[in-house]
Amino acid sequence: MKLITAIIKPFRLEQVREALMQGGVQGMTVSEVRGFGRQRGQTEQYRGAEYDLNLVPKLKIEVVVEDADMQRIAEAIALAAQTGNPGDGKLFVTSIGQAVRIRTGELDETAL
Amino acid sequence: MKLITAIIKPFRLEQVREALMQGGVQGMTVSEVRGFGRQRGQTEQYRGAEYDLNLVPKLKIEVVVEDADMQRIAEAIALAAQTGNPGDGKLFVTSIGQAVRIRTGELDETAL
Amino acid sequence: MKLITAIIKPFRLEQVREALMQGGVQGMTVSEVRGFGRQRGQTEQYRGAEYDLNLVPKLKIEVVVEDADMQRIAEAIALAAQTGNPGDGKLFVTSIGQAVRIRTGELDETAL
Amino acid sequence: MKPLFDGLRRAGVAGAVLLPAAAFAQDAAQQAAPVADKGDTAWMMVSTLLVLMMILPGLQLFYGGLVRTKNMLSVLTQIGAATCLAMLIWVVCGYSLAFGPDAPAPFTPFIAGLDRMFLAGITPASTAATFTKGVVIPEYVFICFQMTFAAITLSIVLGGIVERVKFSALMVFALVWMPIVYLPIAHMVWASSGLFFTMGALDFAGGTVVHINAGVAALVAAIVAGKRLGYMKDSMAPHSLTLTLVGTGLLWVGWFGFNAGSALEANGSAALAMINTFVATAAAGLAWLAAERLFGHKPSALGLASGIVSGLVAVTPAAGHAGPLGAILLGAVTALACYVAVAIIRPKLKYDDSLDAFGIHGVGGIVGAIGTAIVYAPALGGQGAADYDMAAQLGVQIAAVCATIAWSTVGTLIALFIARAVTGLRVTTEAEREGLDLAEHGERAYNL
Amino acid sequence: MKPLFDGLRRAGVAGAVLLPAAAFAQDAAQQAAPVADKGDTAWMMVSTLLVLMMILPGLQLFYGGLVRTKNMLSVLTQIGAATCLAMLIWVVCGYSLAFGPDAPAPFTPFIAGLDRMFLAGITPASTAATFTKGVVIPEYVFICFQMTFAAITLSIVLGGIVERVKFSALMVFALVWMPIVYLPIAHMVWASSGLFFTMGALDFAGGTVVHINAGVAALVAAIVAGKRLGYMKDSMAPHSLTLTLVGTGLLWVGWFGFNAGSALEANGSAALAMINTFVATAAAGLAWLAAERLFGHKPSALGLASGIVSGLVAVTPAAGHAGPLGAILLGAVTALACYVAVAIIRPKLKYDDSLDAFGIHGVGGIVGAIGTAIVYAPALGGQGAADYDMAAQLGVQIAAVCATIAWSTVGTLIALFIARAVTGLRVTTEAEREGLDLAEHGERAYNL
Amino acid sequence: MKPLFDGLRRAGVAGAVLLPAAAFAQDAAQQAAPVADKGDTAWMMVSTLLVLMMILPGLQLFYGGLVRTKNMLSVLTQIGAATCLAMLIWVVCGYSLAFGPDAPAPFTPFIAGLDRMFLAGITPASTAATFTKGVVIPEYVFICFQMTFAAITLSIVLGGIVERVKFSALMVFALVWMPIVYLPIAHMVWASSGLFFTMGALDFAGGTVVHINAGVAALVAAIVAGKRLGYMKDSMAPHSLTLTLVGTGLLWVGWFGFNAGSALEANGSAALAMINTFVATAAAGLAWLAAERLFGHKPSALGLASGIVSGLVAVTPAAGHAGPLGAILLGAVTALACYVAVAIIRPKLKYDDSLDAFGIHGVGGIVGAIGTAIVYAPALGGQGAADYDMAAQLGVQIAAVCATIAWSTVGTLIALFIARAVTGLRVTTEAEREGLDLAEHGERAYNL
Ligand SMILES: Nc1ncnc2c1ncn2[C@@H]1O[C@H](COP(=O)(O)OP(=O)(O)O)[C@@H](O)[C@H]1O
Ligand SMILES: Nc1ncnc2c1ncn2[C@@H]1O[C@H](COP(=O)(O)OP(=O)(O)O)[C@@H](O)[C@H]1O
Ligand SMILES: Nc1ncnc2c1ncn2[C@@H]1O[C@H](COP(=O)(O)OP(=O)(O)O)[C@@H](O)[C@H]1O
Repeated sequence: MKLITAIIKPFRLEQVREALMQGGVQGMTVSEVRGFGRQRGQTEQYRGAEYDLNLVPKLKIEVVVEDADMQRIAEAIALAAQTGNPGDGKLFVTSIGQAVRIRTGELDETAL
Repeated sequence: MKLITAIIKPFRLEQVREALMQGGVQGMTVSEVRGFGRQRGQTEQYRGAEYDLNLVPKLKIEVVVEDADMQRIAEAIALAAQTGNPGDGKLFVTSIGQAVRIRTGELDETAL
Repeated sequence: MKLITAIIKPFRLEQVREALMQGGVQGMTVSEVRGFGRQRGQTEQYRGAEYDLNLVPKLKIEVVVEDADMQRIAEAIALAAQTGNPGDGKLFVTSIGQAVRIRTGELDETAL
Repeated sequence: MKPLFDGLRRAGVAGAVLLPAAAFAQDAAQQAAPVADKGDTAWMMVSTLLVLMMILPGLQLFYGGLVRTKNMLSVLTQIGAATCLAMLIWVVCGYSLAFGPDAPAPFTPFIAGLDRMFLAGITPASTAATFTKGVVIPEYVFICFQMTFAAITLSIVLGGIVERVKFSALMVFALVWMPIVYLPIAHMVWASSGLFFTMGALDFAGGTVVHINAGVAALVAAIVAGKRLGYMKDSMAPHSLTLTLVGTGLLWVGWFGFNAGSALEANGSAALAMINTFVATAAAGLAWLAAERLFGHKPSALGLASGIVSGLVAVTPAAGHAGPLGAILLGAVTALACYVAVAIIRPKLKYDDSLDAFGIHGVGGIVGAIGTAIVYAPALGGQGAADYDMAAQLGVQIAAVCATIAWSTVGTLIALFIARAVTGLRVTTEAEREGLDLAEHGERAYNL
Repeated sequence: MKPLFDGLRRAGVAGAVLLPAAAFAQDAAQQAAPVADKGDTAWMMVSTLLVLMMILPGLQLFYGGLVRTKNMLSVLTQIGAATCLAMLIWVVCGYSLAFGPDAPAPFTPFIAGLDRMFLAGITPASTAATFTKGVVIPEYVFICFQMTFAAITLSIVLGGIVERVKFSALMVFALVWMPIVYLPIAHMVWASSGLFFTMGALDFAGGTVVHINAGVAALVAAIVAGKRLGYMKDSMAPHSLTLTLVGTGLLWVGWFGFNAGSALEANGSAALAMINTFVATAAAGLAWLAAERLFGHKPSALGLASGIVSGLVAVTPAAGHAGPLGAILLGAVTALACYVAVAIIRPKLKYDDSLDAFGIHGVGGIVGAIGTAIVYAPALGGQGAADYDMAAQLGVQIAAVCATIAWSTVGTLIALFIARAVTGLRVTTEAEREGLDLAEHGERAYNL
Repeated sequence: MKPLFDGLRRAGVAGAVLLPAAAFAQDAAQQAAPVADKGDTAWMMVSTLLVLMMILPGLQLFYGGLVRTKNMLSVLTQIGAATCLAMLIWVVCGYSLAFGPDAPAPFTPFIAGLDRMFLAGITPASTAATFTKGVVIPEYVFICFQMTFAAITLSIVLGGIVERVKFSALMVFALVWMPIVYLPIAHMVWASSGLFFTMGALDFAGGTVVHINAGVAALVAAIVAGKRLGYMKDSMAPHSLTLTLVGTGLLWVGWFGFNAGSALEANGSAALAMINTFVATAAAGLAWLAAERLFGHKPSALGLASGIVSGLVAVTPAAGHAGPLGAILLGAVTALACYVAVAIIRPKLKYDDSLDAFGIHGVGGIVGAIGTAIVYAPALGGQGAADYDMAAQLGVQIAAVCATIAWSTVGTLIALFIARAVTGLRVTTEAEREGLDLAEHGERAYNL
């Protein structure tokens, strides 16, 4: 199995979720993160103090999929998240040794 | 070493933490995430607008353990988090190449 | 490629970010987590109720780097985050199979 | 709140002339030149600041809690700045155009003259008449009280177009809208030479001037400005209903200044307006919850808040005219009407009246204004005379409502087109997506 | 707040009869039928809305900040809806049963009659007597003022049983509890034919009626409803002490309406109640911080807030009876008593009075009621006559306290059992775990 | 707010003596012993609680929103406890030292005597004189009103040194600072035998006593306490501008108690102070936004809030002296001055006046105090007599400002050094990094 981790722009969540469902993926986990990269945030100004908001709000999507689905799903995510502007984010793939569905104890592919 | 990542129901945190301590694990890292899966969230209604809360609040637990402890600890976590209802969550295992305790620079097993 | 995950004390973020930039890393992703470990949190007291705050606020830094840079960057991070007191945090390294820059579809090293 | 304006002007002048005499003229009643009763003055000063509290922080929180985090500061800043601007407009020309000496015919029914620009000739000793012959309040207090009404009306309008319009556009809009919409309608309703006033329309505390007017303007603005990006697709759940409920509480508290203050005296009429403002609102709050149950939903916090505000809107024109039972009825019925407008009709139509300024202030104001003619009947415990002619009054109320809607629609369109021509009206897609807080104001509401 | 009720009723009638004469009767003092002084009217209207502000948003925030995020809206909605319901009950039958014309014997000491149901016969010209012979206020104002007391008492009770009871259960509870508990106790304390009133119990602003009563009811309800899931195991840390502190500030500000308003006039007695409400509270706030230090803890924000509220509770019965030094003493002592009750005793017992409604309102109310007999003594600067018999008064106070506790306990039990029979009282385990906001109201407080 | 103190004392005694006569002496004007008008009493009680609301929760939120999450509760607790402490000091000796019978020469111009310690001899029937001959208010009300001024001044000072000073240090500081700085300055400005009063300095509502004094003290304290860790390096963005804006609204609302209340009567002078407090503030709010645009920034929510507060500060000394146009001018100019001080000068200097207590209250107070001499001119619509000598008055104002700055600086230094000697003043580096909420108070503001 593979864990696909995607850092995306927050307003693309709905599209990514739809792409996953169409791709047959049943679940995912989302967390709020802040990203630093080529895309620069706005400058904030509070009375005299200026802060470069160099950490931009992003969402991190984590999906575990079977090895065979990985390429297809990764592409679907990337496509759904793409706007073409800096800050669209990254997608990383890691190998997963074992997966468990906590409710039932089912293992690996059947756990997804 | 292995990284065990568990997505659990928030109110099970205390049980999981106790299970870990009894299993001899000294540390863990917790983050707030939202999960999408078989368990569906409540519907929210604001004046006319209905929103399916299809992202349910979950906690992500990350624990790094020695290879030998992995199976035992993973089972302990799964057991502590299980309620038997949909949405209990998943548990994934990944391999860790290197671990460092930042305070001392200790490496790998001694870093945990 | 390698994913370096570091759990650090929140007020060290700025130093770590500077260390990364000096090390030539262009991006990173930050999330707010709570850590449980040797460092114990303060006790909170609300009227009669005492809570041990055994989950201490931390930041999780995730950086993907080329294999060749891994050691150098990991050291830089650890150095920047170190205060010498309990709770400085951990640093873990995992292997990444594939990386994509969502904006362009660039792959692997060129995606970073 | 219909000062007898001939009386007012006379009293004002008299007060000015008799100033040196004022010191020993403590006991007003028997004097030729009336002196303000200190109880009335105290009450009207309190009422004035209560209406300010309805805006800052009341309406700011009520509205602000309903938008997304990324637009919170824009709501706070827009309402705050609009309030400041309305106040300055008021002292420069607003008070004069609404309540000043008559303009020459044929303008008399629509607007007053410019003689009181910059509050010319008014001193601490000037007085304004109330509804009771011989009873006056300091004119500065009357000016301040009325000033807060102008400010809150403008602020309510913003609820239709939050989260997408430029700050600069709103400032231009305000500069045009106040003179061509608010001031004439205020004059028509409250000045003794005003069109609706001479028609005999009942509007105790400004249901027409404030709520129908603002609600209609918000609807027109929402349609012209267009929908928010992602409207009806993305989740636009309120970022903090807690703040909305706090705003609701402050609105209710402040509304006693609005309604009971509109008696212009601390007397039995104000007391009647007060009890009505309690019970109509309580009934409306519960009625909205009941409506939610009826339509198969859970009784919600936002429902309670919406019901409370719709009840407050409903009772505004009727506050000193209805009896408590009539007020309860009016509150409950209006809440149901607003519920249907907001939860059933609006989602079916295509416009994005983002915070339901029309659905609550507009619809509630219309039902309240027409209902006032009903609950005014002595049979329902109202203050109407024994020979009260309900049908005739209903006709007058409906005419005033229609005229207000028409005037507000046309004037708002003009103001919007001018604002669009000068500033472009809407922010860029990127700015809207990022949120107006950062894009327009360079700040974020929370750094938790 | 003990209107001389014979006077009240007579005045009410007189006002109605003399209405046409009212216009020229501006100068009240020399008239046969007293006319309300506008300064008094202004002050009492302000006091009334201050008590509303204590509830919405004051108590809502004080309580709401103390619960977990997932139950925030349920607290806001419960308090808001209970307030609306109490107001409607008040005008339907509450005012009549508490303050109406006497019921026939043997009920006279316990409850009044139903003649004023739906506020029958009351007009804007009706007046209610105050403590000063010949001084009246508009009866509608008196009704509104008293109405807010009913609403806040019911709302305080909810603090004992938040985070686990069904919304519908609370509505049923309110419908039963108001007539069988609140109205009789209000009658007994404040009506001239009431049991405690004839006994001569001192209760300036409602320590018995409001605080002891609500505190005891909350305790009984907490025990009957049972503990929250995870009580004493999971962290139930307040989700926003910031909001609790905001609520504290608004409670303090609003409490001047409660206490100084209970003088029913804008006079020296109100001024005395005001200074006492300042200094007792300040002393209590600091005393709680000192107690925390004494018991080895850090001086905390919630401690300051708790101390402030306990001081306000303490000074309520004594507000117009004590002198400033007595008030300081009473405030400090009460804060210590409440600290011990809340931080030391309650954790040892098994009940889950979730927001310490009993620990602060109940305990603080009891200490305050008994202490009033002490600080009333002229030796301590109190308003008691030179021949004041403290021992006798102590007896009366203790008797009134005990009777209130007994009545409230029994009545609350009845109301709870009816609510349980009709609705089941508690939400399901799942709903409790998920939070009442989503489960009962279908909303979340924050979408940040 | 310059009660004629000989009158005050005489009236107080008279009131006490004539108490039995008070009942039939309703109509005060013609009586030998003046009785308080109830309208005045109502207004002054309202004004008093408005000033309390400015502090709790107004200033708490305005300041609290500007700090980082981890220090939120420390701000709320510090302001709350300082307020309680100031109140107790006030009744123990403060009122006596500021407004009591004259101290013997040569102290007379600087401080009063201790005869009224513990408010000795004051009863509900005691009265305090106002500016109008023969018009009085209950002395307890005057004491309470003045008490809130003392509390808010102390609280404003804390804005200079948040996020780093020990709670215990602040308590010690308060105990010393009140008697040696606040009380003498209040006496000098407001007592008829006070230094600045006899000089003829104009200060309607306390620009010198409250704002210049607090602003200067905050600056001195900020310098002595030193910068926060990470100042100018780490992000110290406000944790909730929402709360800051809520605080701003409450400050504005409450400030009418401060300014219009300082008329001590509900009359035309209060009305003038009210309208000025509206328009000066509105102008200042917009002027700050304009300044931001001018200097190339976006018009911001915090800018609006800062402008509003600077306008309120500016108009404080001028409230009853200027005309509306003068007030607009004064507000706008002061906002610009404060903008420059806060956004341009402060970042260049090395001190960390964390919440710009000096930049806004100090600078705004100074500009306002000097500007008062200008807008007092009848040519600008001010209340000055036709033969008003502006140059002379300017001299007096500048002298009073300089003397206040000097006195405040020296006294604050003394208080700080004593606090440092007793407590160490600053928290440890670790505590500062972790946040004062956990380190000093053992709580967290939010558990979301
Ligand atoms: N080396 C990296 N490791 C981890 N996360 C990264 C890395 N580089 C970028 N990111 C994440 O991807 C986001 C987008 O990257 P950015 O460089 O701004 O735009 P783009 O990917 O379009 O070139 C960043 O905000 C950050 O969250
Ligand atoms: N393929 C997946 N990849 C990542 N996370 C998942 C995946 N499927 C489920 N999850 C996570 O596990 C949680 C529980 O899954 P769900 O399908 O609701 O229940 P169950 O595991 O009991 O069948 C989800 O909320 C989500 O956070
Ligand atoms: N076994 C582990 N797995 C995952 N995270 C851990 C583990 N042990 C510690 N951590 C994380 O590292 C942080 C610091 O660890 P701690 O034991 O407190 O201090 P130190 O690393 O200095 O010995 C913890 O708060 C937790 O977030």
